[in-house]
Amino acid sequence: MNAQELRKAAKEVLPSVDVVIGQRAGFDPLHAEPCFATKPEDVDDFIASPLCVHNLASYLPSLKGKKVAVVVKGCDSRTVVQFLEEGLIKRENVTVIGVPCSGIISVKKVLERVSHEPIQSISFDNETVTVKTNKREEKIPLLEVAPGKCTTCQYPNPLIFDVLVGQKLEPRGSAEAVYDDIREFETKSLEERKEYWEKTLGRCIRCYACRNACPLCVCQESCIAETRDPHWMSQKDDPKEKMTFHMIHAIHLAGRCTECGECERVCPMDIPLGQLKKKINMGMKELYDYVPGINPEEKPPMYVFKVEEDKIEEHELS
Amino acid sequence: MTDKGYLPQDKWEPFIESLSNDFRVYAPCEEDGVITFQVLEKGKKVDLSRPSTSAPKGVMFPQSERLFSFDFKKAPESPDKMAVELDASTNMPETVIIGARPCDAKGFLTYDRVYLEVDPYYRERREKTTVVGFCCNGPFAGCFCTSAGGGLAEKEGSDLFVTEVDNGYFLEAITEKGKKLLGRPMVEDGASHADAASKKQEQASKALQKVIPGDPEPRISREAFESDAFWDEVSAKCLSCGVCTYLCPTCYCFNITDEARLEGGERVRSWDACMFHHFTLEASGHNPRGRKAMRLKQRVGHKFLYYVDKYGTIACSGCGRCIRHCPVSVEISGIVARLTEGAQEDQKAAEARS
Amino acid sequence: MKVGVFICHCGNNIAGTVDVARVAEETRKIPGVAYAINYMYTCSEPGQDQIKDAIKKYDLDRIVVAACSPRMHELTFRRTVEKAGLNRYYFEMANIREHCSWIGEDRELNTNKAMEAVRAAVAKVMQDKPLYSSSFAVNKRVLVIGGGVAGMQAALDCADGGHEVVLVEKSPSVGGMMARLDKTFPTIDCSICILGPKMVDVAQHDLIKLYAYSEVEEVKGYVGNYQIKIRKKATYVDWTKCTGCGECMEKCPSKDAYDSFNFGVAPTKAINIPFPQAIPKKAKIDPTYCRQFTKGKCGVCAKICPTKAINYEMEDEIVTEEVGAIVVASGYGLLDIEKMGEYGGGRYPDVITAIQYERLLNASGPTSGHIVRPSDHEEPKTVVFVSCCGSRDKSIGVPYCSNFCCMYIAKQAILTKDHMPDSQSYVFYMDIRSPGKGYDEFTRRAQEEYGTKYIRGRVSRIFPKGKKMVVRGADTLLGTTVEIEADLVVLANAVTAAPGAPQLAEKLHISYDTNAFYVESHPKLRPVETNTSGVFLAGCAQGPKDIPASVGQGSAAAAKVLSMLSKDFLENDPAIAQVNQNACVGCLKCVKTCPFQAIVEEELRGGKVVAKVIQTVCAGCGVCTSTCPCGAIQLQHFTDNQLLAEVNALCLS
Amino acid sequence: MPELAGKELRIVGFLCNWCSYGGADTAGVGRFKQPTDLRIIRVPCSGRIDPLFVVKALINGADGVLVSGCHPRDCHYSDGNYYARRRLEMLKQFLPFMGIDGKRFHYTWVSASEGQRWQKVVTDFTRQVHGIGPLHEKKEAAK
Amino acid sequence: MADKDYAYYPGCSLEGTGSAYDASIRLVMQALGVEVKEPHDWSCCGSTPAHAVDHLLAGALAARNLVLVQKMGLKGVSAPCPSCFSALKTAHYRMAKSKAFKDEVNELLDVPYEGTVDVRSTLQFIYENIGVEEVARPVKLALPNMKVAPYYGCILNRPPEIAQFDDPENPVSMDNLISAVGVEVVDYAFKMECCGAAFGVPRKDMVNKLTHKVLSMAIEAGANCIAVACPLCQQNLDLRQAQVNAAMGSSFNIPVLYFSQIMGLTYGFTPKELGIDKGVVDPGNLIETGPIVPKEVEKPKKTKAAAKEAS
Repeated sequence: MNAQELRKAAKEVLPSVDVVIGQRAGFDPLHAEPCFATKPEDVDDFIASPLCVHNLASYLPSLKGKKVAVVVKGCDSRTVVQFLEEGLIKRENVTVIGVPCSGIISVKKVLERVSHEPIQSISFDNETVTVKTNKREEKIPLLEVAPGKCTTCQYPNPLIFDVLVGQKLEPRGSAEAVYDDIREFETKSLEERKEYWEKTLGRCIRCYACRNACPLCVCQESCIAETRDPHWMSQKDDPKEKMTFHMIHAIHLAGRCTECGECERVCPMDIPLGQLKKKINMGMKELYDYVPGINPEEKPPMYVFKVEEDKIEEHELS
Repeated sequence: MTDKGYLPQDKWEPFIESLSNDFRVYAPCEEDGVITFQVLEKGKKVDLSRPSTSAPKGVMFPQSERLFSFDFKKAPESPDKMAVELDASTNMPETVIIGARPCDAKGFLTYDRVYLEVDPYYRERREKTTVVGFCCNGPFAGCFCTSAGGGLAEKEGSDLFVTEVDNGYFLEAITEKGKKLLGRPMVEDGASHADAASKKQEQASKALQKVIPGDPEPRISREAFESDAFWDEVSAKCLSCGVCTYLCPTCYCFNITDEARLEGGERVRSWDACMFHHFTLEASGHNPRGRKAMRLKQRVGHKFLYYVDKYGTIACSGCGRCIRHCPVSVEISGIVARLTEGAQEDQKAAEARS
Repeated sequence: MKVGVFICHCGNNIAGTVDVARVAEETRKIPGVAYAINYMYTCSEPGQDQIKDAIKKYDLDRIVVAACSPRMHELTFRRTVEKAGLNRYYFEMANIREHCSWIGEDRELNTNKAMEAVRAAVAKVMQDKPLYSSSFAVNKRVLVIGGGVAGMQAALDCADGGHEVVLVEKSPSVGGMMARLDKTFPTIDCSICILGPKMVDVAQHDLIKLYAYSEVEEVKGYVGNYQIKIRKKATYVDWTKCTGCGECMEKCPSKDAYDSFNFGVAPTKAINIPFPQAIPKKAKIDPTYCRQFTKGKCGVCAKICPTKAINYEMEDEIVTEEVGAIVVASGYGLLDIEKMGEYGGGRYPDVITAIQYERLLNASGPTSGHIVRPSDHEEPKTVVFVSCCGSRDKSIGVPYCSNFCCMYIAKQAILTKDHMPDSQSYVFYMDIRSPGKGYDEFTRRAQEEYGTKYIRGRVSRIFPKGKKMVVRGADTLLGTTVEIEADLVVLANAVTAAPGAPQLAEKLHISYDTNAFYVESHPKLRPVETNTSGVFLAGCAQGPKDIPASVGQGSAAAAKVLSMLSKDFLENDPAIAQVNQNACVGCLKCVKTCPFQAIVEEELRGGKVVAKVIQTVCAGCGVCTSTCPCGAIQLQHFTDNQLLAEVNALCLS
Repeated sequence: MPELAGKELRIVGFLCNWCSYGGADTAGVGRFKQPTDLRIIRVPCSGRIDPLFVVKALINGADGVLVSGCHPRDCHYSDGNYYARRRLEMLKQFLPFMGIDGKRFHYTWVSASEGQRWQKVVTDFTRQVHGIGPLHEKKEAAK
Repeated sequence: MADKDYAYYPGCSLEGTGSAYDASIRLVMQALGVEVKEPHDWSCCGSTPAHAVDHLLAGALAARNLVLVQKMGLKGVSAPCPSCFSALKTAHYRMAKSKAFKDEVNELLDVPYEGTVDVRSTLQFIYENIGVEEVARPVKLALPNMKVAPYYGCILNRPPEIAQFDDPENPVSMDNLISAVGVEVVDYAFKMECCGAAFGVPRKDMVNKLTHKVLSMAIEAGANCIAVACPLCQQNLDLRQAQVNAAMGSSFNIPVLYFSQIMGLTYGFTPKELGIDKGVVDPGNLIETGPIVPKEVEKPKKTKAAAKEAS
């Protein structure tokens, strides 16, 4: 990724849009943050590196009515495609600046790798990360400190773009391997799975970061986790309510989640929330041969049907 | 009874364990890489190596609590008459919080000013809880306690203050409640370690430079604060989630709901957050703080203006959690710093005039 | 909130296995229940009065009746509470009969189950909201689909009642199956002679607009306000010019076209008028046989036509009609006899279907009423009729009786003797089903006066032997197998649903059974209504039936239409979806899933986009409600909170 | 009021009004005996059944949930059951991932005329749920 | 194509009286380039006697063989003998229909049958999996003298819900196969009338009557040869022809060949190789081959014609 090229492209686009959304350096060496550029000098702050973890496409629906240019990685571009599938954005209002991506960092993994020592600096070279803390310097292969989605990334290149910055890349790992983690989890017994989710979801503080960061959570301010009419959930700090909330989130994303991983990234309690949606996605692929965010002409499977479903069989009672 | 104690390294864990016999002990424990304050039980390990993800505020101000339960009662002979039975009994155990950071401990003072007088639930918990503060060794990403009138060795808010020295722990009673703990078994006399501890504390205090001007606390400019353009700009990336407020050791907003079944139910007080759309949503559908810019402004304004107006001090202890854990790195210290620049100039101008 | 609960004994039906007194006692303990009582027959007049009195006396504002299925008496009790001044939706039923007392044997378990059913109903009724219908204007025009005898009857009755009728007929002429018949049983009167005048009436009625050779393409709208798209299929003849003189048919050089009116008994011309009495009597080109289409040159008809009506460039045309009610009289089809391989139909020319035989018997048919074998055009002396060809045979998917074959076989046997006095007819049958007026006498006449030999048994195989067809079957009365050497074999092939029946049903949103016959609203009490209001059934589309029954049903459907159209306004069911504009985020997923296109996009002042329900189109299924992620669109009377109240009442303990 | 301790489990049924509720009525009219565990909630169409109702029931106290609608092609609202089928199948696959036995949830199609089929569905499903046992700790039968 | 990868279950008849059937099938397969894979250690299918005594054991006997195929990892199995086919397919069908029956049968087996094996008659296999087009390809010679009446017997395609092949009342598969190799076929009505089957021993009179009918209808239709796909049919029609003549006063002398023998002849195999000499009625000059005379290819007969427009 080359920041110069990106800035150049963004500057070219800027005059024709209201805002260009990119990423710039954040409050510490480990963080980048979204940057809403309206002036050419704002664009000069843009960076392009594995620190750019944000799925900037998430902001698009909230900017309805504006002309927006957005910088997306391959995975983020699926969000854009999904928006188009669902009619949540108008294509003509969005300029997509695509950046092929060889992986991003997981802040949590980097910190764990250096025992949470305060970071002095971080740099990237050829998919190697060099981290300096006040005590040491460590060189780490990028994919070792990348989020799970990067290690099996099938879409390193944006699937939709108006401008492409950088060279296209090859998918990482086989398409089959994408769901290996889900399959492995499913080798556990029902009891183990239940315990696992009770433990991890038990940490949830209902801050709704997962929901608010989720690009496909269309309801946002009308989310039924908080409404009284309908009154699906109480406000009690209760494991059942937490389980209910996260199942609602997952079910509402059935056939829609583009696996950008934002829910997991933003969770302060480090709950592996992406797994729930990934599991459902796996079913969507098997049942309806559908992968979200690939083809803007497709219709998400929960809003269509076939009179004769190819893969759904009647369940027998034993 | 002395007000200084010492625990050698090898007595530290047994000491905490022994506390568990008489108190409900909350301590920072690690699970799946996340440190939260949890009730100490067998198998849980105290982890003081870095600040916890969430503040210990839930101990004093639970995420949700039953204020009372209500039951509808009927006499069989007159089914059309119904009585309501309320039960507001509480049963709060004596509690100790171990390992609160100076910023965490100081946070409780923010609550005290608001709740101690008027809220029996809070008061009972507060009275039954002893806070054992822990001197920080150094700052972490986002920390800005020194800019919020505190410091890495700030003792205000702690009942007992712990400093790591000489292969052990120096214990300093700040209040009577803290003193009581010094009388427990295993605690040795700490007088001989006092010097080393104060040296350590002094060192810690200097480890973090101020990032926001203002002494001891920042004061922000009303004029700058009222600029819509400013809030639009800084909130553009904000997701309007509750990470900042729910991890914050000083945020204290709540919601009250009745969670009812056919036969009765509970009135529940639960955390709420000014960053949520629902927080100010009115029944009509109108929302006075309908945009996230307004909500971020409220959050900063509450902490650095309105609270100051009412209680004379800011409602922020600079723990940095809201920065560290913000999904999009909204940096409250940076926002406040920008708002104080105007204040500085205001002040200078005022001085010049006089 | 003051809920009144009435627990019905239903005589011993409920009280026999449910301790109703205990249910009442426990119900009184439920908060919000101000009154609960058990009673012998709550649906009886005194039972209903009891509800009305209690509403007044105890100031009740919501009512629960625990009794039979709401499918039985919900409407009864809704009216009761309404008469007592409550909104009819402040009412719930707990089904403690069909779902409880009748199916459980243990009194204790049944009683507990009944108590819980009441509890759930109380929880729901406490969430109920008053709902009010709105009324809308009715378009008083009528669409009749199918111009057979049932459809014509319905169309004439509606038109005589003063309403404009749009009659759509798939084939080039009205008349349907009846127009093909020679005589009708049991009177042996000429079919076309009695049908012809009706056909003329249809053609000449000022209020009937006939679309022949047309099909319903699309149905939109709802009861009282349907928009119908009709496809007028290309005839390649301008019917406004065609006088039906028939010269084109005379001169047409393409002589081997399939004659669907005559079921292929003989070929016809590529341009033809289906039969002399056709209404409209207009010519039509069959492009699969016309040389102009197949070879690209000919043009004989165009040259010869005195009115220059021929237009080879004609295309299908779509017209739109607006109507308020629809009568579906789309008729029936016949089983493909090749499905019965053992009978050799389709392989052996002298094995024919009964309707083909009907055309052979008919004086205006291709043989001018002379019965001849298709193979050699000789007069058959021995004719074997095989009844139940496919009917009542599960293995080929026709488990039902085709209703009228027994009768027409008797008729055809009689006519055979009339035509050829020296002939001998045999009938293989399973049972003789002749339950109509004068019917049994008729079948007896066939046997006794006309000497038809009835053999009770099934035919196992038909095979050729020289010029003869050997019909081998069982004679179950004699207990042997018999073989009859016949000159001609007539198969009474089963009546099936009309081809395309399911597709038409899907356009109309009506349901059809496993055999693709349309399903009436109630098999006894609502025989011509469908579950889609405004759509009515007549004739064989609903199931096999003979002419008098079809005509009767045509009139019955017309009566239903007329009674509906006697009102200027209709009221809608208020239990439909409603959008909370504050909560709606405008994602419009509900628009995508609504089966009725009842939801549209609406822009509010200020530019916010939300979903909007067209009240009269919404059918109240609730698919939108379960699609909406934020609960902003709620199906009234089945809202999330109302259903959650039931779930919570049953689950939370 | 909980189920009778020891004898019953808590099974909630969501039935569409036009087919399955009618089928259950038909079973009743025919006096086809069934286990008593099931509690029926009537909805207009299986398409009305948000999978979340099933989740809510299973998390909050039900040991089993049965959903039944019109057979495909027979929906009174023409398409409702097709959507239901997709949603419920999704849920059926998802539940075990969360550690909830998929056998606690069953969805099927029963027409208004299929009283005997309804009897079999209820009987078999109740047996299936009993085979797995309770999902929640049972409290004492109150009142 | 994987579809052709089926096991071949010869069954006991084909090792005995039907050895010519076996030989001819193997040669035909060879010509068609299809490998014959015989399951190792196959056992009796159970035939008629087993299910007459015990359905469960009959099922197990057949299922044992299906398990062998399952172990071979093949999609299905073809059996030339209709009785074998019927026994195997019935066992498969019953196990698929009833879980209880499946469990009971599997209880008896060492390795449980998973219900995945597709059972076909070899006729069906050749007709559907190889297809008439492929079948026509190896043809080298014509049989100008032969007019064949195909005879299907009772169980090749019946009962239809189990056999699931061809029209149960008017089968055409063998007709089409024989036409495909260029041999003339005659249509007649008795192609699936019963030949008497195993009643040849206890009720000779009945078999005589039945066989007489079949033979006379075929001859009346103009046939000079009968084609079969069943060793027992072959036996009844061929071996008993003299017996029928004696009892019924007829003078039939019509050879009865396996359809595979006829195919084999056109492929250029010798009568000896194909075991035609093992038949009782001498085919004489019927099996004389000649060069292929090109003629217009007849379209295969339709099993079920499309329904004509009803109105």
